[in-house]
Amino acid sequence: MTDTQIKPSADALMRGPAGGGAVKPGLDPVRVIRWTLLAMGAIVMVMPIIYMLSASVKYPHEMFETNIIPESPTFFNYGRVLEDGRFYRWFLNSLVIATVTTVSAVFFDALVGYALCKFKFRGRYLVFIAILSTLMIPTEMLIIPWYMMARNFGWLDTYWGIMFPGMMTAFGTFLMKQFFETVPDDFLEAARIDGLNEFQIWWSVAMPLVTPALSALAIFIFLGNWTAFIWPLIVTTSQELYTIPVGLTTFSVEQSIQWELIMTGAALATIPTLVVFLIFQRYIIRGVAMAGLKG
Amino acid sequence: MATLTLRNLVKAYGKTEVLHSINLEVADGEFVVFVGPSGCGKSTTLRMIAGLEEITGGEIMIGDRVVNHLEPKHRDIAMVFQNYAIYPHMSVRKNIGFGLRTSKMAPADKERRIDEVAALLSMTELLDRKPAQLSGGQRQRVAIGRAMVRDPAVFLFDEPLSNLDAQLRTQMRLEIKKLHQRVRNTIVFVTHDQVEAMTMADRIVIMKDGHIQQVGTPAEVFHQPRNIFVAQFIGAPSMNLLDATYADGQIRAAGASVALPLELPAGSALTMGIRPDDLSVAPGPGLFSGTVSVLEPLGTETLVYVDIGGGHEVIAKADGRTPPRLGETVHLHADAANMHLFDTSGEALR
Amino acid sequence: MATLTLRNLVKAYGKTEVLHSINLEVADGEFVVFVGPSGCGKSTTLRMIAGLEEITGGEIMIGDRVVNHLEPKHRDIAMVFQNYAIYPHMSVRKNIGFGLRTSKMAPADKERRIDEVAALLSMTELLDRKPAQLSGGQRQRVAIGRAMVRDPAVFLFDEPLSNLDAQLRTQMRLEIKKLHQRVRNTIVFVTHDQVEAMTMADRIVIMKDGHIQQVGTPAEVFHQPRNIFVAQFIGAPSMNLLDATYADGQIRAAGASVALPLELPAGSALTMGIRPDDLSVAPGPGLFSGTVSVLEPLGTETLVYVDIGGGHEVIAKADGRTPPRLGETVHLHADAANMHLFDTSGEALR
Amino acid sequence: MKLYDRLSIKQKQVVWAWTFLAVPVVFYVVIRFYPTFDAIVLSFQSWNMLEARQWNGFDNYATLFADPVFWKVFQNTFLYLIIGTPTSLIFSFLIAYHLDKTRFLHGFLRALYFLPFLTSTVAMAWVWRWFYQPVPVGIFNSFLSSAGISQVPFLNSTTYALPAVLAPAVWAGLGFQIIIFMAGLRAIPISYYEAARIDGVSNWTILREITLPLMRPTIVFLVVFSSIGFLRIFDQVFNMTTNNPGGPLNATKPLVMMIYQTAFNSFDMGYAAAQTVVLFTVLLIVSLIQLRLLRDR
Amino acid sequence: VEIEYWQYIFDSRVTAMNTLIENFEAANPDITVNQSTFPYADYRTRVAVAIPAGEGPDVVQLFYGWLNDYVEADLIQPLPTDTFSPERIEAEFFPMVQAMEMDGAYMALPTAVRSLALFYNTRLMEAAGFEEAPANLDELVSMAEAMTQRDGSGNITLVGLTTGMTAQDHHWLREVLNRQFGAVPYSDDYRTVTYNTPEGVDALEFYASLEGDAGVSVSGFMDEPQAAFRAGRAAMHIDGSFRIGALQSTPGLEWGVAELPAGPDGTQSNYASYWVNAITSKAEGEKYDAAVKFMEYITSDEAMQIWLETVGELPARPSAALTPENTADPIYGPFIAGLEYGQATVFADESAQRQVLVDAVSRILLEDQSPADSLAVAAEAEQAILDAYYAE
Ligand SMILES: Nc1ncnc2c1ncn2[C@@H]1O[C@H](COP(=O)(O)OP(=O)(O)OP(=O)(O)O)[C@@H](O)[C@H]1O
Ligand SMILES: Nc1ncnc2c1ncn2[C@@H]1O[C@H](COP(=O)(O)OP(=O)(O)OP(=O)(O)O)[C@@H](O)[C@H]1O
Ligand SMILES: [Mg+2]
Ligand SMILES: [Mg+2]
Repeated sequence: MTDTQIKPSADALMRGPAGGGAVKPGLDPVRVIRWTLLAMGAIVMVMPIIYMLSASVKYPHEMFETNIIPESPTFFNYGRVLEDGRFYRWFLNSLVIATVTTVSAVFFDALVGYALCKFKFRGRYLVFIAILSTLMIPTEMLIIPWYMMARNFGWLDTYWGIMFPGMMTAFGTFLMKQFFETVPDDFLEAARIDGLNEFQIWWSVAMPLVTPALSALAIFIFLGNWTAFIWPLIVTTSQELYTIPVGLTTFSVEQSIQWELIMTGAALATIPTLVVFLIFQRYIIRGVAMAGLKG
Repeated sequence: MATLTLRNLVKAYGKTEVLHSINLEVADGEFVVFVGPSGCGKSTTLRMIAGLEEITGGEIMIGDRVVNHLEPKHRDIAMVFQNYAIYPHMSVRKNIGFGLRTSKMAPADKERRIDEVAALLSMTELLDRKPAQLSGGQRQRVAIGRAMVRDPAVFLFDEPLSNLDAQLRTQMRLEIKKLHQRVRNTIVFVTHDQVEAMTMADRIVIMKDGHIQQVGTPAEVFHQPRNIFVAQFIGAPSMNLLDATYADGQIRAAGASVALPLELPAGSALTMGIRPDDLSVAPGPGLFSGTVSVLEPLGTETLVYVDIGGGHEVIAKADGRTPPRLGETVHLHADAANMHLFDTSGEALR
Repeated sequence: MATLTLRNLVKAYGKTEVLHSINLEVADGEFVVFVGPSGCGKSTTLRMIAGLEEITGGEIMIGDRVVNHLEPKHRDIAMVFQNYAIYPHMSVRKNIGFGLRTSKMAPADKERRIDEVAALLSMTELLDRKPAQLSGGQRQRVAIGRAMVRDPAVFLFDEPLSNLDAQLRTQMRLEIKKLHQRVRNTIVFVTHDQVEAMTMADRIVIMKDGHIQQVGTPAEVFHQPRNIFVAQFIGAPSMNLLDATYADGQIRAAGASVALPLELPAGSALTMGIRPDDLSVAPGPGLFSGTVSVLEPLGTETLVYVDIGGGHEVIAKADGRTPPRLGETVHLHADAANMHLFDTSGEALR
Repeated sequence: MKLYDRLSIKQKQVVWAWTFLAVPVVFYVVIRFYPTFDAIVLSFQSWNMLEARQWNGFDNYATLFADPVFWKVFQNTFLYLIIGTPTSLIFSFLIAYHLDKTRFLHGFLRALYFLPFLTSTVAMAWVWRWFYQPVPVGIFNSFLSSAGISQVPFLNSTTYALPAVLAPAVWAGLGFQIIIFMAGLRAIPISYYEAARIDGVSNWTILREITLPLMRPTIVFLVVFSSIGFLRIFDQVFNMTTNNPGGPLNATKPLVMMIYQTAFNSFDMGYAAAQTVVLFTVLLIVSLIQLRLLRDR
Repeated sequence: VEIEYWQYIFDSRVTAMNTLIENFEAANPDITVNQSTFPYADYRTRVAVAIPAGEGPDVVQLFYGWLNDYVEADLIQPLPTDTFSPERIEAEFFPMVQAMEMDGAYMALPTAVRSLALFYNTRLMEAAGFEEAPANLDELVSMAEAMTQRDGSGNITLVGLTTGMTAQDHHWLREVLNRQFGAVPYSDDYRTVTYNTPEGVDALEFYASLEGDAGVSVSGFMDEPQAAFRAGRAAMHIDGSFRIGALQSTPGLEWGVAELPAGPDGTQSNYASYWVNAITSKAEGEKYDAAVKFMEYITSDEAMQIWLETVGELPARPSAALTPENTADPIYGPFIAGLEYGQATVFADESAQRQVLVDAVSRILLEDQSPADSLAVAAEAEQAILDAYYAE
């Protein structure tokens, strides 16, 4: 008898469509209809995005027409957005800020989520609830105290000033706590016996076990920072520090908005995230999916 | 390698005490198996030895050091978990080497040590695989390898075989046993499977509800169980137990009577126990007779479930080639010397 | 209740055929067990009978109806799954009653039927619990109850005991067997544990790689295995196998020779098989002799692993009370009548 | 180190826990709790950001509860909640349920449904605004009018504006919810469905009695988080109604927007803080009620 | 010395200010002016957050309506009376600037002012056979009717006159229509609402009828009035002088400007507004002196002319504005003419007050409330805003 046979569990193998029947072969009209409806729904879902892309390649005067395919597609707007070079800078700023914030938030959210999930100590429920309750205060109300703080510490008009409020997030802490519930304690205890300290256990044992979750959280936080507007606006003075969303508002002037430029800027801002998403789709979806596994 | 001593060990969760004054000495190089039903406190004891669980009372000594307040890493132990706890994101080599991370060995020595252990477990060619590419038995061996690599004084195993299927389990228990014969570390092994306990242990510790019921070699606990619990727990199928009364050198149970002089007052209530192996189906009037209700052929032998009337069913063994038929009336024979007797409190009388 | 017939049953996933022309007749009321190593196609066969998996080729008949294209619900079957598939959010009563939802019985009759089944499985007082409040064995019984409530012609079980621990498994297999003796439905039961197969089955179907290896009663497959695979798969511990050669009415293996006249050309290569039960440790020169490398005491008996030289290790049985010692040199005796012989292709010679 | 060694296992855990939490706790106290606390204090003061803060007791709250606009806004906020949460959950569940049963181009369809989650609210608000225009520019109305149906004044109406503003919010969050639902669906063992098929119960029964109850944790998660989202809705409304913020006639104005306007258009910070405290209370109560109702009974 | 100057982002304004700074620095080599600019939409918030924190500029550009708050909070310093004597300013600037005087000193001064005028699409006018822009409201309505286009099902596809209370129309209604129909919108100190009179109702009714009975417009048509006009889908459009630049850069659009149509009895009125520059309390010592010098320069005739040429906004001094060249300009002329009878509303809370009028019209159009009732509600609401503001 050998023990080398490797066989994934039957459930995993049979994971086709749930309740997928096997008795009737061939094209089932129910499936055809279902697929068609889903495909139509999907098209409706992406319509606004297509519209945005279409608007970005229209001439300003054509902006107000309902046609989706522009009469004469042009990269004129892209030229205008990119010509003065500020956009590149904003893009870079957004990238730096969103990346650093994401790394920090993922790090700390995982740290806190882990501590709240895996250490038993008095007051942890309280800490957890207190952190969660911060979800219930709108950011707008926090701006003034943050601004005062940033001024007192000399963070105004700096990268750090833009980033500091987002260095940790309650949502991420919640998610990470959920994820760590799925990590069996045995892994941690084995490492404890092997002589690692708690920090090493977290970093080199627990963290690698939740990588899909980390990637999902990273996407959420990155997107959140990539589109953040009001705080970066308030805390920056020089245009060199603008992020894309703040920069885009310079395309709206008194009482009138240059929509074709906003659309172009938005398209430029969205395209990288779309590309990243499409490349890492499976990974991201798996991570996002983990978020819902345990309520 | 070292002795292990538990002295008046107590564990309480909140107010409920789950381990009550456990005392045990494990000799250097001994293979001790803890066995008992689910929830009896086996894992808790093991985890206290490992330093994963706080000690409520008493003392644990490894060698001649009291380790009560030492961190796991300083206790010179290694542990193998039920679900193996091998890291899915690391190769086998890294998994095994994980136990050496904090050691001060030179990297080259570490590598050599890993290769050594891998060779011992015949896994050299698997070293670069990830756990997902291994079978259950192989994963189990990786877990053992990770424990072995540090050459600890005491090995702790917590039901390491219970996730394997029957065939693999048999094979792995043999491997572990052979390994122990080679390396001779002190081993404490937890299981709830009495066959595992019997086949592997130098000594078996049988626990129930946080108390040790009996400590002894496999032969001792099988042939001289200290009480009904041990008698029933050890041996498969379980010992047949019948209510009996004693009077005038005769024990009466389920309509049968056996001459056995005991120093007991007449009319004493007893429990009589006979192992299925000691109850054979043979022609001619024996101890009991009854009709066969179920047959379980095992090949060479067949288990015969016999309804002996009065709501009693006993299990006997018959030859595998010529078993009785279902519904047939059979006679069961037993040797008085093989009978076990227990008093009303369950303690063995002899 | 009905017969079940599989005729040239074929299953392919995409291009890989995993079941190759399976033929089997199951009599009305028969208890048939499918056994085989993991991945051999047991579950697939069962699921095809249930109608959960499409049939690639051949025919399945239940009673005298070809059911190939019937929906599961119209096949008059019930199935018990390995993980029980009982709904955690429903009480036991609702779980059992789930099978009756589509039946046209009056609600009062349904209740009566549920109570009846619960009584049969002695779970009446558990009816209002949720599955989370049940032990493993009790959950298993709920799953059986749900299958029974509809009183189907054929019961299908897919490894229903493999999630239970050893003791419970032994107990549940007895319960299922008794149940069958009472209700007498046709049962197809899948397992990879040969002990389960042996003890429960009226007939055993042994499968490997999508082929049936042998069909027969437990005694048949144990005593007359058709090939090496069956010989090794059935019986624990496994049959000892040794390479042998035949010449002049003598079979030579591992230094021993046995007189056995066979109609074979001289110098033919053979495999000789002896079950551990048939290899006994006794004084005086026997078939083999060697040193004891491992002892596995099982109580009444002890398994003795003997190294007979030339890299061969065989398992023998010795008495539990006076087993040999480790390292001792022992003599092993066997009766030529109990030897199994297989040709180079693995087929049994006699 | 010596001292640490003498601690029991439990005490060591406590020490480690707080070591892990030290920096975050400081962060939360300084960056989150202090400003929150400040907002609560501020709700009893009057402050226009320029002058010194002055205590005025419960005046802000008195004004707030006497303000008909507040009650209108309060009602809107709940409308967003009670229309938005069920709609988005039902849609996402239906899509997830059917998408889960589809194999052809499964990944591609799933990606399309997820894409809106990645877009910028500002740009998308504009697009939707454009869709809602009357003829000749609005797609919806052009469509209606070419079908001979009279136009719907989506955004310029006190009845249609709120749902119209809600639609893009639902749209943008749908992809996320679909993925979560699909994960929940996948986590249900197949054998549950197979057992039900053998029992012969209808798809509808399976959905109602097996799928939905087993998805409870997923549903709780989504209900709570999507409710928090809808109660805090702002970006979509703000960007869809830039011409007449929260209008027409406050028909679309949610509480967060009222807070924003009070704070940054009227610079009545104390009043805005009082509104924030109310919002905070509402969010807390709604979340707690949902958890209570949905946690398994 | 370095001083900090803030204004909002508008390309031509930034360019103009850069020119002014360049000129100023050339004349004062020891002073450096740093200009920071912020997106228009959030400029007010940005300034309000920064200045109290002492983080803001030394010289800041503010909308005139916001100034009160800053003055009361002592965040703005009065201009020195020696260089900016009230008498001189009264003599040299358009009278509406006098709102900037407090306790005998000027708190702030504008470089430029703005007013409203009527833009019209020349081609559509020609196509409808009109040669002249409407001179009064009746003509406005009838011409708009003639130029409105509809599709088969009666939906308007081109409006005769844009409407949009959220754009400039609330100013038109408040300061222009009210007065033209005989109402006085506010008391002199702008602390009391006085438009809730039958005349005021007439004005409101007239405005509402543009979309209602007359049917020459749809509010929210193409989202924004100016967008409709720029897209050539509106024949006439009332807007401020700041729109000139955007229209000039719209290719293919032919347009003209006229003074706002006169009222039924020939009354002319206009709404004027301006952005002022002020010195914040942050500037002290030599920075203050530098700031004063800078203020002096940017309120000079020279600066105003540069501003007019670069931005298209009208000089705040008649001496710079009313040059023959400017008054005869077909584009600037009508705006400059409007300045002479322009009114600058003193707002307590501009956005709230705007909302009151926006809602008043919405109630009539969306909820069928009578103009009289709607106006009464509006007057009460606006009075409440004023009372709350001035009570402090
Ligand atoms: N963290 C805990 N809090 C409270 N009680 C606990 C805790 N852990 C274990 N127990 C209780 O302690 C007793 C012993 O548990 P333990 O895990 O040692 O049993 P075990 O013998 O290992 O059983 P099994 O064979 O099921 O693993 C049980 O009754 C259990 O309920
Ligand atoms: N959906 C599937 N697609 C492709 N191959 C499959 C699928 N399901 C099963 N198989 C293959 O069919 C063969 C038979 O599988 P089956 O599940 O019937 O084995 P089994 O005998 O039940 O094994 P086990 O004891 O592990 O349950 C295996 O080789 C398996 O890999
Ligand atoms: Mg345990
Ligand atoms: Mg199977």
